[in-house]
Amino acid sequence: MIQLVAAQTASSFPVLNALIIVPIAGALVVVLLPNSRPELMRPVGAIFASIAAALSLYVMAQFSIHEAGFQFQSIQSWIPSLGINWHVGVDGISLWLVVLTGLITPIVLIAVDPHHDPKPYTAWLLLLQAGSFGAFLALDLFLFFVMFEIVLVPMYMLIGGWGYDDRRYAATKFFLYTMAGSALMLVAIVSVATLSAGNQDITFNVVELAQRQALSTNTARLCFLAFALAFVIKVPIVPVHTWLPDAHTQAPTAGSVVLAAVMLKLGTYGLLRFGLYLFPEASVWAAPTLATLGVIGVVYGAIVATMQKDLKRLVAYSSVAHMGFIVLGIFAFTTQSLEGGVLQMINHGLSTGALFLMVGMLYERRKTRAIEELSGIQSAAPVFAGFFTVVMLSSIGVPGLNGFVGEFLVLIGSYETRRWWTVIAATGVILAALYLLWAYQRVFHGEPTPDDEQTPDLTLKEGLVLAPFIAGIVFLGLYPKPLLERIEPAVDDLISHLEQHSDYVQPDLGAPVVVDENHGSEDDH
Amino acid sequence: MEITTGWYLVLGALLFVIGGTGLLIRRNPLVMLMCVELMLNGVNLSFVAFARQLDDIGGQTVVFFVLVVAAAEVVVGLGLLVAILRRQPGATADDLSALRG
Amino acid sequence: MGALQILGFVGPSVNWWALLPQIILLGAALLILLASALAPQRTSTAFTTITTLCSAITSSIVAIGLWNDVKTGGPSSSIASAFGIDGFSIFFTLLILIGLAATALLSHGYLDREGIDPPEFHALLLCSAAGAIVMASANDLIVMFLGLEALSIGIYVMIAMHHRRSEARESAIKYFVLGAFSSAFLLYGIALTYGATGSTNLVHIRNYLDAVVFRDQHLLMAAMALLLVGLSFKVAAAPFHFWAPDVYQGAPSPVTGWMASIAKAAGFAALLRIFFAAFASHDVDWAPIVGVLALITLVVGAVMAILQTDVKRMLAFSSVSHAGYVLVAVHAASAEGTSAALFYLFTYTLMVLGTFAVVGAMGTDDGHPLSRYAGLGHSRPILAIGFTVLLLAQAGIPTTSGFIAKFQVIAAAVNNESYFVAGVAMVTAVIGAFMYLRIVMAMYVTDEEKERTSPTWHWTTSVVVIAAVSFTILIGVVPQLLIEFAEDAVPILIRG
Amino acid sequence: MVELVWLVPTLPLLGFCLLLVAGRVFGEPRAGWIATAAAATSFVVTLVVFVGLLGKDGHAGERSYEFILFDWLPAGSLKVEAGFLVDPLSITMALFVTGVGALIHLYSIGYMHGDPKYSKFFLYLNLFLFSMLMLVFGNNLVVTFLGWEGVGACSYFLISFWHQKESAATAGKKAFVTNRVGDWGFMIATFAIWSALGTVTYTEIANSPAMSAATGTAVSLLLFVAAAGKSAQLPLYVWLPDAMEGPTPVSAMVHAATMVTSGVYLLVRMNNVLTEDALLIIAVIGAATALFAALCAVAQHDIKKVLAYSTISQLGYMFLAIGSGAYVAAIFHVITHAFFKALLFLGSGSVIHGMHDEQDMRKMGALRAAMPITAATFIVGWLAIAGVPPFSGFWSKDEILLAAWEQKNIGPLLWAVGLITAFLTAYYMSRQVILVFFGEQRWEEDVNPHESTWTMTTPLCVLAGAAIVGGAINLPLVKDWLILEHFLEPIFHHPHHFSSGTTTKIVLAIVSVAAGLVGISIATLSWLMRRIPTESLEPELLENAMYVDATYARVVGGVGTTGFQKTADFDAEIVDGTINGVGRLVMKLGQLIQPTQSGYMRNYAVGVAVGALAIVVVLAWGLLL
Repeated sequence: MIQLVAAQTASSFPVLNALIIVPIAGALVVVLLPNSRPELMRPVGAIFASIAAALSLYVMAQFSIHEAGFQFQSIQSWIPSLGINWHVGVDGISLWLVVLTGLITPIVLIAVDPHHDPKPYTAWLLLLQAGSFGAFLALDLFLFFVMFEIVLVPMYMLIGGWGYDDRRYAATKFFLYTMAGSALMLVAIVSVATLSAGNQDITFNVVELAQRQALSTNTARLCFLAFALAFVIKVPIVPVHTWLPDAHTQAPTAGSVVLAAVMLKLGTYGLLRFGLYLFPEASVWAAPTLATLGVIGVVYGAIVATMQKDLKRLVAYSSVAHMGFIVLGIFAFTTQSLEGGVLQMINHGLSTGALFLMVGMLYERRKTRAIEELSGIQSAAPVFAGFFTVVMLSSIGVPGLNGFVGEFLVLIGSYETRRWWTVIAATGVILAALYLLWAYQRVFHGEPTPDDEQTPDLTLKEGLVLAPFIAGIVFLGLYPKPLLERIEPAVDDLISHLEQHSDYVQPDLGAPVVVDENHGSEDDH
Repeated sequence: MEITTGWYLVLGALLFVIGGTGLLIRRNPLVMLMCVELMLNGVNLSFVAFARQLDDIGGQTVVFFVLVVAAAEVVVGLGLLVAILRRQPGATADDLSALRG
Repeated sequence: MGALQILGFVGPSVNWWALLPQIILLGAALLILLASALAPQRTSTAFTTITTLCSAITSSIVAIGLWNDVKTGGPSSSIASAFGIDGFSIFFTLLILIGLAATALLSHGYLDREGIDPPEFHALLLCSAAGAIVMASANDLIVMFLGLEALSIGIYVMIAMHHRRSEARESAIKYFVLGAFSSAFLLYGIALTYGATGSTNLVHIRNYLDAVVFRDQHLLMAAMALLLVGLSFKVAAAPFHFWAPDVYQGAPSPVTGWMASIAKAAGFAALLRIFFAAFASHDVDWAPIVGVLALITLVVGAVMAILQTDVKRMLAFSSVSHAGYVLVAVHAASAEGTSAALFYLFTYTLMVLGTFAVVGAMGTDDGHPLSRYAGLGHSRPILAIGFTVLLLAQAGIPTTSGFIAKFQVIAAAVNNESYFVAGVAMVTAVIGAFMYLRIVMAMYVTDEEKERTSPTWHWTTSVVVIAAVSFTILIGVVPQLLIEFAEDAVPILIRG
Repeated sequence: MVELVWLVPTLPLLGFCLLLVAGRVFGEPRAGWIATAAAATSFVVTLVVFVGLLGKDGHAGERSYEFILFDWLPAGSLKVEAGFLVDPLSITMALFVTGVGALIHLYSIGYMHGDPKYSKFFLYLNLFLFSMLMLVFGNNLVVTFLGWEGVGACSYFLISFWHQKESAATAGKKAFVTNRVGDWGFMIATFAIWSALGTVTYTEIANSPAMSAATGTAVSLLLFVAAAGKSAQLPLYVWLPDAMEGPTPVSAMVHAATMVTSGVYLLVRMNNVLTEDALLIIAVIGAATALFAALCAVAQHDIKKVLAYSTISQLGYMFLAIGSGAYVAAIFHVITHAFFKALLFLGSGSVIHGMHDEQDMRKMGALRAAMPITAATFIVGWLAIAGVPPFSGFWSKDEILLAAWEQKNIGPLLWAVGLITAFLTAYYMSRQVILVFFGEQRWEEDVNPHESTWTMTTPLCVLAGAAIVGGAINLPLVKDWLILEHFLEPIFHHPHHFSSGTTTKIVLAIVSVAAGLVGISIATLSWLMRRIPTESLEPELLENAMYVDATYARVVGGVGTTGFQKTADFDAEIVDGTINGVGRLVMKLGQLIQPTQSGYMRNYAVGVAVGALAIVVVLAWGLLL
């Protein structure tokens, strides 16, 4: 089967490999640039990042709709004696995350000034982009783990090198927490590969392993738990989320943006691609628990966010809440909820990324993120306030903006299989309004102090930086179809995979049926 | 009574244990060195005993190697001790515990 | 008939070609000593270093030649099959020679700075290298013992050469006394093995154990136990590791590097040869013990490492936990596990040599507080990034050889269905990572941006660091070749 | 002609975009005129569409047109299109929304004169109009929800328009968050409907089989939760009085005429899923709200607060009508109320404007001389709301009371409540009129109130006209005069018909009129002629709206805040503490074994010896095996 794929893709240009290699090359070039020309670093880096972005857009353009399988696959033998291949490919689930990764990095590079050591800063960001691409594209468990783990280093360096006062603690916590999560995953990866080998030769090929389904129920469940732990921490889901606020708060703006927009998605993406795909039965078995945790995350994250005194911390906790929706969607196993979940990954990337960018801009102006030290900004900087409002409303989930689309699909999909979870999760929309509007009121409304009066409004450059975010937010809010129709085949494929390998059956949605009240709880076990 | 191989082995073991215990309880570096020698000789005795039992010359030749090695060790050990005692006269093993934790 | 032999004594056939590597080293040692004794003026460090390097290079060429012989003619052994010529021995020979060259280079600047007499140092280094090779190639327990002593005695003296420093003296005596103590155990183990199997030759022993249904289990078991103790001490496995931190800290950095890398590697070579090759038939007995040792070692190494404030001590404990990793591979008692162990030792050796090259360059051994590394990221960015790579590699971060090594160890353990051991290994890796991150943090996160006095340092050291770093990353990305090398080197005992 | 419907919301949207891009450039008053033009043309187009719709045969059910723009949320079997539904109900709503909206735009040109954020105000107004039209014309629940949230957001912007004022900012936030509670109901209802009927499109819902009783009731109540949020019913009404922080035109348009009635619209739109049990609850809550709000209005001093509570009370009427199954009556009252309440608000705005932002009625009085037009129109509004025939209010209110009377289970009770409310309404409105326009002058000379500009008075006159004759669209007694009822007929599954005989109708009408007159006369006696001591008529309890809002505030500010804070602390100390605790634990473990590294050779040797002994014992005597 592998040969076949290799054959059909051998002829075409291995764009996915290029996607990973270009940023690395960029990093090398940046490193080789003379230290005497610091002003060159970010532009050059941005150029390479943009090339990568262009490639990701090319992938999007060439991606054939209504095709479930992996496209642009490329397999090279890597470590034959361990049965490891360099195997990358993209499907409807990873496509948009790749595009997001492609677009975010150049924007961040252009937008955020590191203030010192531009060379390593740029290089690390590029490596981060490469690593994220790799993680989203990897179809070989070993390769995925390598990428999943390696992205920690650039982020660690960014937080440690360019972060704020408490960066030492935050960076170390971030690194160790996530590493601890993935520690057991490595054992599980090896176990899966070894145990599914049987008399065949050992392979780490995800597609292959998903087809074999050779593990006994209990083994599969244990392995799933090991995987899930890694991803749950990465997402992060309550109660293993506390690294996030620290990391976000201490990270430089660029770090926060990439962390929120791209790296958190590694968790939810991992749950989809490896949790559900490799361990269908175990996923169904664990679904109630994980969905519950997701819902708890939605409510709990919102509540804690409400009481934050630091704007960045608040946004970080709002991330916890939003990611909770995604997890609920993933473990509701319906077409709508999964599509919504995937879409919500993108939406969250856009809105939270933009929020972090703007909090960063605010910090640049005022050198503080403390809510009580700000007030009446809207009077001084109306345009800035306007942009912030749009993003805030998207984050609250107002229809017509992207946030709503994802949440709505997640919830309406989950309602079928996880009725009461959904009812509770929906209260998240109330709380989201509460904490965001309250924060907005305290920061932007009210009488401006003399300092606030001085706050300069959005510059043209900043406006141009935010423009793509706003455009995306509005476009996805009004016309998500292009994304949905590319996501749907992959999602349906995944669900049929689930149905094929577990006792789960997707309820016949959309067909008029008279619902009896406890219908929702049938699929929980 | 006839003295079988077992007795020699036990004696060797005893010497070994005595040496070991000595090393554990004594503070004087020089004595500790001698304890090590004692242990080695216990081993030697066992070698010889086994050699006899197995009627194999190898075991006995080993003893010579061991003696040589022991000698070499003693040389180095004494050298070290001299170096130490010259700077810290009358130093016991416990005085050499600056490196710890 | 004994008399007959004495009349017409016929020694065992000797394959001198096979012994050439050690002979070259010893020759170089003699040359250096003679030169320093006879030469009118003080022999220059350059001369000694170059001599050592040349000897290392030539003997590695020989070794490679031998490798081809083994490839073509298959493994063999020499001197009444007391000395193995197989992939395993040549693998370690090459590794030791690389270590030798690296140590010679990184000691170059150090010796001048610390005012240590180069000829003696290098002579001892060469002897102990030869000893290490013998230890790794020995097919006979006694030969192995001799090699071990040669290795150790050289190290005792090298540590003490820094005799003006009391720490050096202390660590020397500690290592010496405890080393002698443990080698007594080892020797006793040999004796008991001899008694139980009637031979000290590994081939004999293996055949004997395979053939004979055993009458005196206890003796053999005690023998195995004592051998294990003696070697565990050499590789600094808990609870026989106590000496390591003190000695590593007190010893001159190049010697620490040598101990941490080559002494450990040689120890494991012997361990693998004896247990995996000779006692293969009894792995059900020793494998569990090794597993337990591995667990203790991993945990102790990790949790003690994070408490340290002195970088050299940190690295000492980290090397303890690395020993734990290799033990996990040994515990698997499989060809896969053994090749994993070999791979691990090879990559680890280069990492640790590079690391101690940096440590040695960072200044005199009167304590290596973290503060000394503060701001290195700004004052010496390249050095810092190199050091970071080496540290992260030891932490097992992907795209470094360290990760591939850990991965293979875990794979071996999983194949052996010892999931618990594998899990503990990974968890301790996380704990250990904290310690490496502390060093990295110290280099990059400086609260005040004041420039530190960048270390004085010789270009030979940079050669070592660069080589180590590039090797670490190269193998981290394309490990296939080294993996195959390690697979070919799994020990086979052949009677010559 | 009907096809032009897409243009109706598009025009305000264009206006919004135009002002968004170049609002500052246009400045005052051009920005205002642009916005007004957008609204007005949108009204004209609506008329065109309306005429087009009238052209079709009503009884053949041809008066229902869907226009699909594009697939909005296609996900598996879920089909959500961005589409419009033109039918009698939506067009009726659209007509008065655009009409009243246009007038209020015009009014605002004068009212917002000199405001620094002049253009922004009209930008918001246009956006609001757009959202409101999406709400009305949406062909499925989700598009309606789009408008629903849109108007919510706009009302948030407009309430906190003067956001430097802490109270305004808070009021806006309060409005949005409270509405969100309703939105929660809306969303869950949508989910339930989709999972039960497999569609969210109105026409398909209308033709679907009934849901199971439980689901049906649940859905109905959830929809009512949504409506209660938007239309300020008990217990979610609290945001509306505070919403008066916004500029008066906003109060007139958003919080009296249009947005607050969308709850009524939603329930009428979904009339065929509402179950009997749910309707009863709706009726009760509606009646309760009507009475409660009327009582509160009695003792307010702020001219706008009175109107705010009156609005809540009138909305209560509408839900009472829905609960009694008289959807037409509800819509009828929505329309008439839109006329006279908008009129009253604009009038009060004109007064406030003339009094230089004075809102306390105790500082007014005898203003009829100073601002005749305002006074006259305001009086018209008063008579209309007081239910004095033949003003519009009388007809719609009368129908509601009749419907209540005919309610199966507790009809008479509901009717009685409605009647008391009618009496109170007449009373407090009269009180207001007297306090503002009659009696002795209670303002300082230097205030010198003045009549407002023509842009403000014109809308007053138009609305006054509408308030007078508005009742004509649905006159009882003569079958053919029930224009509205016949027009709306097609959208109801079980059209509601009054069973009572003509005599009953007339008797009830007389009683209600009498109640109104009594109210008026009491007010006159007490507030104009001062025959009755007025102190007793403004009890603390009512002035503070029975302390409901205060209680909410205490709960939210007290228990709520502390609870949230506790959770946050829990997160910081327990959850995060555990993780850091694990780290500390590892350290502890290390410190536990650190003493073994004593530095003493003998201890190390002991280690070796003990280890050796252990291994020997274990191996040689096979304790492991």
